[in-house]
Amino acid sequence: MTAIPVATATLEVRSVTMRFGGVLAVDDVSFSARTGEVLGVMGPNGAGKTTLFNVISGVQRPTSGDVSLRGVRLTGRSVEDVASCGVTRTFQTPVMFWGLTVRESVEVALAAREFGGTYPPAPLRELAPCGLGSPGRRHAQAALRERADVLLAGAGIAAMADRATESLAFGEERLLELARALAVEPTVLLLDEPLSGLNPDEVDAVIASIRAARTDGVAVLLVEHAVGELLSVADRVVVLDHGRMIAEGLPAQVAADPVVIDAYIGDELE
Amino acid sequence: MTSPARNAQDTPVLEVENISTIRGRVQVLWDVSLTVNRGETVAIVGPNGAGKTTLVGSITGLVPPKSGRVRIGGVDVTGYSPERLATRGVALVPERRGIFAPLTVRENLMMGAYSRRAKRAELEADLDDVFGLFPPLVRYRDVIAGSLSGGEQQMVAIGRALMAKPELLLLDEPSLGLAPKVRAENFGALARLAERGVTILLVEQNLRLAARICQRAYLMQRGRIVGTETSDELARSARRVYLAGA
Amino acid sequence: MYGRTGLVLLVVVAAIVWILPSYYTGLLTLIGLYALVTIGLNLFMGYAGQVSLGQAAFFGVGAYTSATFAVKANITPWLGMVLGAIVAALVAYALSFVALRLRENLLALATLALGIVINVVFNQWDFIGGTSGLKDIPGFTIGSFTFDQRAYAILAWALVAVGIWFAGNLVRSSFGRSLIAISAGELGAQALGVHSERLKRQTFVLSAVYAGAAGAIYASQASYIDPTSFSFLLSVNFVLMSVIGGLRSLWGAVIGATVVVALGQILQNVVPVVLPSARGDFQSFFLGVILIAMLILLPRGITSRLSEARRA
Amino acid sequence: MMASLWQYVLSGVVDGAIFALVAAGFVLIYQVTGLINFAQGEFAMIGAMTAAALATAGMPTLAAAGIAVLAAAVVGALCYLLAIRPARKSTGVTLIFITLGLDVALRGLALFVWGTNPLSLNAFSSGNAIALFGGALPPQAMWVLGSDVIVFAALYLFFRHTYAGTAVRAAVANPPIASTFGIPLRTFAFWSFVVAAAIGGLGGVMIAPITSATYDMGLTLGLAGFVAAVLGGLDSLPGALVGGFVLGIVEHVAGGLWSTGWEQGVGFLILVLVLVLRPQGLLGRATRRA
Amino acid sequence: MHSTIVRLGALALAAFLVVSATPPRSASAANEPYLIGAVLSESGPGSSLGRPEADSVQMAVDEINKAGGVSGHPLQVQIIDDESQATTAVNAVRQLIDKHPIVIIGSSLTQTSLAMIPLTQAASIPLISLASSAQVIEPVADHKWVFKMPITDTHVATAMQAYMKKQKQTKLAFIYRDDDYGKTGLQHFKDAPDGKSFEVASADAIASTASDATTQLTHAKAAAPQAIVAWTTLPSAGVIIKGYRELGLTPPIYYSDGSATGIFLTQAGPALNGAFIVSTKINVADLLPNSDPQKKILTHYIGDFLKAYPKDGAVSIFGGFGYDSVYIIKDALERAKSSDAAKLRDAIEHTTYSGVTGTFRISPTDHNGLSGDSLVVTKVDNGKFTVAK
Repeated sequence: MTAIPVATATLEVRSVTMRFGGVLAVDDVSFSARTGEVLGVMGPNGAGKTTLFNVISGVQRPTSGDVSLRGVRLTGRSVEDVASCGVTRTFQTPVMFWGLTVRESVEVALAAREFGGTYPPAPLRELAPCGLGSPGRRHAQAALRERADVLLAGAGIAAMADRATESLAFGEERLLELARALAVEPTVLLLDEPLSGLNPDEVDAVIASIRAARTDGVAVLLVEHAVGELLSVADRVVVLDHGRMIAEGLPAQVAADPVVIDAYIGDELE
Repeated sequence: MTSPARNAQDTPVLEVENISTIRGRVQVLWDVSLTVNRGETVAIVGPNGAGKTTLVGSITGLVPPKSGRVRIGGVDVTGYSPERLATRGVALVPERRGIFAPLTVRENLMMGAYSRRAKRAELEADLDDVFGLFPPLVRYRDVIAGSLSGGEQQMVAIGRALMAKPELLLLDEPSLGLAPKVRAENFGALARLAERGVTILLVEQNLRLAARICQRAYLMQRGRIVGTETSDELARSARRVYLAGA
Repeated sequence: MYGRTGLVLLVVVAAIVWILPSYYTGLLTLIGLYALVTIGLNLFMGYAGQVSLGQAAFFGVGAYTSATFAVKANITPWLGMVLGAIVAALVAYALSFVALRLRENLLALATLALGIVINVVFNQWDFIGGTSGLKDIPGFTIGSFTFDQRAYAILAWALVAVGIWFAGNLVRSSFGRSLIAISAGELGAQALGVHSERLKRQTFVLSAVYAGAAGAIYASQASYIDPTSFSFLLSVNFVLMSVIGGLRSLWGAVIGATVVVALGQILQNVVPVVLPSARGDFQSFFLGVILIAMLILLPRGITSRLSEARRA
Repeated sequence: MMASLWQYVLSGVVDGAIFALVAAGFVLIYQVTGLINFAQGEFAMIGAMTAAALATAGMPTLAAAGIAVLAAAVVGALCYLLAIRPARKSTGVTLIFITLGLDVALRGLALFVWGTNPLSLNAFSSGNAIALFGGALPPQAMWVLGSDVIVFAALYLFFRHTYAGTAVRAAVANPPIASTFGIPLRTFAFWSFVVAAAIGGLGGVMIAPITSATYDMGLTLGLAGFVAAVLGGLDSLPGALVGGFVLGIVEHVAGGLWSTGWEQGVGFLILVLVLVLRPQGLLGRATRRA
Repeated sequence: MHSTIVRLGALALAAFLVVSATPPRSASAANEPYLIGAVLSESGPGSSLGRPEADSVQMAVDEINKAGGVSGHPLQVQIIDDESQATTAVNAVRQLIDKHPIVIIGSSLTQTSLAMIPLTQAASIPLISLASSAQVIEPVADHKWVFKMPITDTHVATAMQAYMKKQKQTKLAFIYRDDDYGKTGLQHFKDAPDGKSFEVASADAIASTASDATTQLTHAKAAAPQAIVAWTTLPSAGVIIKGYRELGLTPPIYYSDGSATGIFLTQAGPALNGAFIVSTKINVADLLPNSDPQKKILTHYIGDFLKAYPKDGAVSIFGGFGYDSVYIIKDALERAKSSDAAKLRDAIEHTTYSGVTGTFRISPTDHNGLSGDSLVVTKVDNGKFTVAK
């Protein structure tokens, strides 16, 4: 295993352990992710990948250990606070905002950043300007719309902008979810099986988006079952099995690692 | 169990014909066909996300296929509800065991026989049979099943399925989340069942384990059957399917 | 769009009250006040995806606040209306820390319980009249003109116009879209940095403001209030209006209020003719059946058909 | 002072026993279907009104009581078949609204059938109050407590010691897997309504001799039953029993020591506290949260 | 879409207007019927009052019409149920006012009556309330158009106190209905002319829908009173007597007039034997001497009411309020020789009439006009009302 100097790390996961009842879903996992890299997270079913994502994104609080972003501790913060700090994620099953159009969904992500801050108090900052339709607010709204269109174009789904999210096909949902996550301009982006259920064209589109995000300096954490794609897009890979990290390194090294092969295709019986 | 030795080794217990299944909004299975003959142990192997669990759902009625046919013992059961299918002799050992956690071990086992509507005495005899197969369970007879270890729960789940006296025993990733030693024990029990003539369809990611007890295996990848192999060939195909992606 | 249509509606109301008999004017006022409450409720239930079975309590808090200030301190109802809305908002704000931690079933139970506790307070607090209620509540005045029924109808619908304009702006702004996002997938929205609890709280408080203002007008218009007017059953009625009109529709609130009030009156007049032996609030049987039928056949309310047409 | 306190507790026990019966119905339906049934109190009303009306018409009290429980069960069955089953694909909140609609409709129907006059039902057994350490219990209290014992014991035996009861628990624990073993969920949902209605009806029959029966008694009873259910834990039958008694006793003691006007308010305040501090209730499990 | 909705709304509104609109009528022409409006609590907590009231109003109107009406004009009555709710009562009054009734009767409860008064005052229509609280008519200067049928609590308290004093019972436990009826009852009991000579040792509220009264009765018991007063109505009155028997209380129990209905007797059964209930003479009509001015009308009313409305079960003082109100209107119409509101009001204000409830001597200073002479303290004996000795 290669040690990563702390100074260059963006997201740092330190000795995270997650226990459910008697089950150790994540067992003392430490690694870090750097700006502008795609870190693949591999492992067979039940290895603890999704739990790890939940811990990083604030959905679950780890039993022990912590997660920090550029030295700022994330553990203990709510999901939205973690997101405000720059760590956002997608889900195995895309979460769609039914009732909104594609563009509006992206605007929600953009507005979430804008609504941040602490002064003036929330009702005066959010509720009142929105309800009164103040000129400043209307201006901001138009700006959001433009920005959303740019993002949709960047994700190659500009043509869907006015469609209701209810009408999207599954692959389109994945593309939208990714575009939405990128709208937050994250420092760290956690992608949970972004390729599953996609046709080859869509797979290419998502991979293109991931690469673009990396170029923009985003640290991408990628959980994916399609190992071939994962190995081709990742700069570095960590492998989990039974909650423990069993390997870390370059894709080629990891793919050849007998421990990893065993984890995937099964260990010998004694 | 008391499955009598059968001569007609080639009568199909399960025939899956060209099924395609949509889960939520995603097509997960594409034109999948397979056959399991009486007394056989057949495995379906493949990496995560290959659609193995959905295939199990399509056979048990939990996720009915969009097209294609499923036949059990020659009877077309496509579109049957799970409740109705239960009476046709398929018993499931679900992924992650799916035991009835608040019930005792004994109650869990009894529930396996729900669709049989059998006499009490008959059930008691079958219970003894299951306890005979899994001796460690005897002392947990009246213990809440949810408090058992994973391996013990796996025994309960298998025992529960056996209580249904199934024509076909369907196991979904029985090795998942179990320590190697426990896996070995459980697979040993499965091997004994297979020897006794129980027809088994084993869905398994752990290829080496599967290879140990099955006679044939279907290789699945991305919702399709990409190969049929004998157990000896399995190991060789493994790396191609698991780690090379395409 | 909402604002303009609201204005048109206000003009229509202002015109027809001159030809309507006073009974219908009174009903129109009541419909307007209930619609106002329901608009607020729709923001909370339809857009933010929550549930409240205690809205009558905020209506009551607004009514009691304005009435108490008017009766005890001789404060004009105009100010009373503002105070009613503010006190209702404060109560909602305090309760939100209890209620908004819960979801669905438990949220329904919590709001129901809080509503009933508030009603018990109305009943037991003798300073605000206790079970006897407050009587001789001063009416709204402009100069030397004391509001008559027509003026109340116009006032109520003016507030509906303002309320629907504000809510309309809100639902088409980032705020409203964030609410929709929360109701569709709260975790997904949170992962984008949407502060769902803060937005839900603001919406809950806003719904109380709508209810409080409506309650204040109600108090002055009726000139007498007592705890039975703000019971749990009124909360159920508000939910009924919300659901019948269509939860995620602001005009649905107006339609829901109109349908429920009108249906109640029609049934009151029709049922005794059709079933002479039926007396009392037997009409509630039909209201209940209609509600169930609506929920089964049109689970998203009358307006859902129209908006589906838009989406297609 | 202590004598009074003891009497409040005894009175609370009688009320609590009724609340427990109504709460048992709530819990039963919630466990099996995950649904909060706001119409539960109306089942009690139907039991009480039917029994009182039949007895007034000259039927022997116990026969009237029996028929009343059956009537409540039939109403429960109809409610499920006509209102709940057609909407089973709806979300939780819609189903809440449907049960609210049922509540309103059943009350209206009762008004039509029986009118507004309170109907009375003779106590099941005559005799004087039962003195107990200086307090007194009405003779009917024995019937009420007795039916609590019978109902909860029957439910316990059913769930713990019968094959069908075990199957219901299995279905609740893991619905899809239970269905693969042929355990029929929908049938259980139907029966949960029937049995819950019958138990509610029994509660109504039991309380009718104490309070007399009115068409609008269901609301108060329902609300109390459901505070009791949440108090004890919505998914726990023993919780319903405990919650019922706790609520009954707390209401009476608070009313006795403080002010009778606040009785109901105290009950609901406790409900709010429980929801916030321990949403799973006193005896509920933390797992299945709504 | 919005315009569609607005159109839909307008359509609904129009349909609603068409369905329930009735053209306003005037009663000026000869033989045009006089319209009497009535808003009564036929359902909800006040229904044990409102139901017999509504039936009695209807009965009186039918009688008068059968006898040829009032100066040739038949009476027409429209009765609306206010569900014991103030909001509904207000709507009902508005609905009636649009039909220009000559007078409005109602409502059964204090709360609903108070809600109606501002409207009838503003419309200058006489209102005859059937609620007992004095708040309804006092101060008279501000309630010019309002009259009230039930006897004021003070008289009930006085009658009760007079009897208690005779029995040397001065230390009392008080249980009152948790609303205006009970609270003002307690107040008036203390404020009655002789109120100072009684000690109210405990006072407890009971909800109108209470299922149990042991808490209140335990308080009462602890106070060791010489008598217990229950100022309430059914069904809580029945809950109290049951608890009273179960706790084995011995001090005699007195009920206010709110419980003076034959239904109470049939419901409570033998448990009520020995209880005192302050009542109008209606419950002891057969025991009255023939010389009593009310004897004839009482016999007539009691005889006919149950024949006409067997569903009501028994006569009660409440029915009397409704019955009397119609006859007082008839009397005033005949004296005013006009249905003009002001003239009718003035005529009502000078009524002397012996009815079912008692002898009304309505005057500009007293808009009720009943006095203690219309009350009797009854004692339930063997399931029947008797005059307490």
